[in-house]
Amino acid sequence: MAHIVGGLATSHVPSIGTAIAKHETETPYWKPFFDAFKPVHTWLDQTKPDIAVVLYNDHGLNFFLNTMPTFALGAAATYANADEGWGIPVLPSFTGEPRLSWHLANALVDKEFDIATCQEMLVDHAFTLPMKLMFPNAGDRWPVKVVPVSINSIQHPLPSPHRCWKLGNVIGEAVRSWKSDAKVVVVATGGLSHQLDGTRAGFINADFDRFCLDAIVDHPGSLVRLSTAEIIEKAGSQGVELMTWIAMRGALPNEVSHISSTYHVPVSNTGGAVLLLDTASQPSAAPERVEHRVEA
Amino acid sequence: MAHIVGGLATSHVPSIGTAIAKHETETPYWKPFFDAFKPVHTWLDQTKPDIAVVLYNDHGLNFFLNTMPTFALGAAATYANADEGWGIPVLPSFTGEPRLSWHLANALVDKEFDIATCQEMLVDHAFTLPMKLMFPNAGDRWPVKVVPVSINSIQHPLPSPHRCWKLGNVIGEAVRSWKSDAKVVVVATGGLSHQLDGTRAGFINADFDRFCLDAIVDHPGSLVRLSTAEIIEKAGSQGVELMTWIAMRGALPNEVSHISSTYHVPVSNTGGAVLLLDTASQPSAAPERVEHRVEA
Amino acid sequence: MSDLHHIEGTPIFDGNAAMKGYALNKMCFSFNSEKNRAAFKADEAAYMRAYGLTPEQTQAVTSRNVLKMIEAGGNVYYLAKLAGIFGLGVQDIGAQQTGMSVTAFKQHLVDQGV
Amino acid sequence: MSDLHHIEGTPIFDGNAAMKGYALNKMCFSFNSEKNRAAFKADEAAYMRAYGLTPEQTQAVTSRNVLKMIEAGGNVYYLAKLAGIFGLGVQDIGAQQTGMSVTAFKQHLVDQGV
Ligand SMILES: [Fe+3]
Ligand SMILES: [Fe+3]
Repeated sequence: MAHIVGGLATSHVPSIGTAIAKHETETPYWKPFFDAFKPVHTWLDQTKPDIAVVLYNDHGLNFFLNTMPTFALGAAATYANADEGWGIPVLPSFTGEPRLSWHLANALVDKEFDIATCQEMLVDHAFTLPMKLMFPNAGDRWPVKVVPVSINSIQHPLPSPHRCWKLGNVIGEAVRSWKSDAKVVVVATGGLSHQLDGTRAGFINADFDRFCLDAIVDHPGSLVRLSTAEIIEKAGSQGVELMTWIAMRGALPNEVSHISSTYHVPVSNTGGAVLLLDTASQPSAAPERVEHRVEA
Repeated sequence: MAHIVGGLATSHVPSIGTAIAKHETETPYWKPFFDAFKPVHTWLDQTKPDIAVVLYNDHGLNFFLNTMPTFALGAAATYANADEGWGIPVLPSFTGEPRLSWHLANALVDKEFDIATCQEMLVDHAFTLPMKLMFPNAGDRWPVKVVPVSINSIQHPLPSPHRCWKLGNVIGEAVRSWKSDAKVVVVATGGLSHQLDGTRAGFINADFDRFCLDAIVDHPGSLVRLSTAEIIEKAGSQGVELMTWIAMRGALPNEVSHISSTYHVPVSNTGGAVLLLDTASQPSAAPERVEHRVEA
Repeated sequence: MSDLHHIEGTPIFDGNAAMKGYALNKMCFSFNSEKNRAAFKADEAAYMRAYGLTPEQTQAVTSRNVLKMIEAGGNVYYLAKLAGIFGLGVQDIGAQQTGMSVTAFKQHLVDQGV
Repeated sequence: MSDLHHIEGTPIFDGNAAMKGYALNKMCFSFNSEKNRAAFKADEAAYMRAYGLTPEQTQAVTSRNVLKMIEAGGNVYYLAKLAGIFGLGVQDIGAQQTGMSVTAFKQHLVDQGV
């Protein structure tokens, strides 16, 4: 059976792509965020996952309001990135693992998840930038196959945090029952607190973000119980991207090792956060926790 | 609050469109099927519904495998028909009732249905022909507004009959809680038994179809409990369109009046069936039941 | 309990079929447009190449063999649009798949209405 | 329990907004293509007419007023593509919506990292 080796969660703001393209990753503004991936790189080198199941939210590249699925499950052989309109570089295509996609589709529909299956699907910065952060030297040959899962974060009504948690539960069970010796990493991209629209634009809630970074490890129930309205109140209107973190955590076993976490404010308009969990039952050591704040 | 006045279920094969276009509705082959709508017209004249919520399945006009939702809820101001490739006439557009669509969307997502919302959506023969059968003299001004709901009948895994039943339950509750004095008819289109593909192509199961016509009225549980595989075995691979009937019945109260039903074999490759239920609690009279068989 | 994959003579369009059939089904979906139907009729081979059909799919389409199209991952709802271009309705393709004459196939439909 | 529709300064893109905003959002979605961005830049008014924008939406776009675009049913994810054409990033539109200077807005972001 396939094995989930760990879970990674990260922010995904488009300006990460600009920073990479403009070689600004070592500037004081960006360095702490990119440094957050050093322990991730070490862990990826050690665990060598074969497949990444990526929970993210499309921002209007592949999906428009004409057909807006609540949960969209990629089931394609390849996934291309494309022009999103704001000039960040287009990254190389990804190779899918459609056999796992269909195994997940069967499990999800069996458990009464009304997914949309997507046999052709463009993946946007929320998918591609985390991959680039994980594998900065991949060039055009990504070292993992992928299964993208997009969660509607645009058109209300949005799925509740509890529904996303259960989505993760079923994905986790299904991966673990897949007849394969593949090692799978579950990736969540999005958040933490940010708000782009309205007179509260620019809202960041560092206290809530720190609470999330702790809660997601040991007591995710305190996040799962929140309503969408509560998340928006505490984390801003785009803070709903936290749903992807909740779904990721739902796919992992209860007991995880907390390898590292970084919180860095601001990354663009966002509370920037990176968190790495390993499914090995015994924590190998105290987690590496880093906090950064951009100096004005 | 809005009121569900009744439920109508009918087959929807494309050749109905051809028969109308070629003025063949009075031929021995077609007359019994078109006659099945006489009690429906009488009932529509009496009840005068304002809105039709139509449960159907798209056959590859609006949805392709690139994004195939399990449940697609129309939320558009208008819905156009279009060229489906096999030459049946394109019918006039329909006026939506997006306020009801969004009320349904909110209720469904709240009850953990992971619908796709569709703010632009072409409706195919499975939607348009039943409307034409209900309102043959409508011209280009349909007398009802519409909310289309398409159920995936193409790409396995399909939603189970039980899931479709629960979909209907939530739609029914939501309509009844909608602040409006609108009268709503719930329409199901599809089935009954037929199979277009494979060496069993042409399979029709009249016994099972007759069982469905009875069961859907008084003991829908016996259909709801079937697996998708059991439906395909009994009703053919396209017999899964029975899901739309199950969802329709789920939206009605337990107690209904059975106004009329017709079974007519074959309509093209299909066991042709029309059924009308009224939600008035007391049956007004014994239902009108008609059976026809095309003579060779 | 019926098993979805062992119903006599009944193909199931599941993930395995979908993985094989995407190019063929995508081509068929394009036939919702009259312009595309005309382009296919004008040069079948070029049209199939443009959609990247596999050799097996190309052969099945060229030989008008519906069972082979299904074996190559085609879904009957999309294939029906292709069949329409060839002037074949659902009873023609039913006859072809069952090895009956069209007259016999139609009689078979009628005979089941008992 | 928070109420989705009473969070200070926070628009919710729900069905009501969607019903108002479809034309505007559809236009913005088209800006994933360079060709469409160029066509918009070449003749804004014609481009907006082609997408059937309402007078309120047209006025909001013409005046580059993001809050008015949102009021007219625009969703910020799609509007960001339009803002990009005007050379405005998320911090520029944040500043505009909050009535701050861009410098003050950026400082506000930094100040929250405590
Ligand atoms: Fe985002
Ligand atoms: Fe059908």
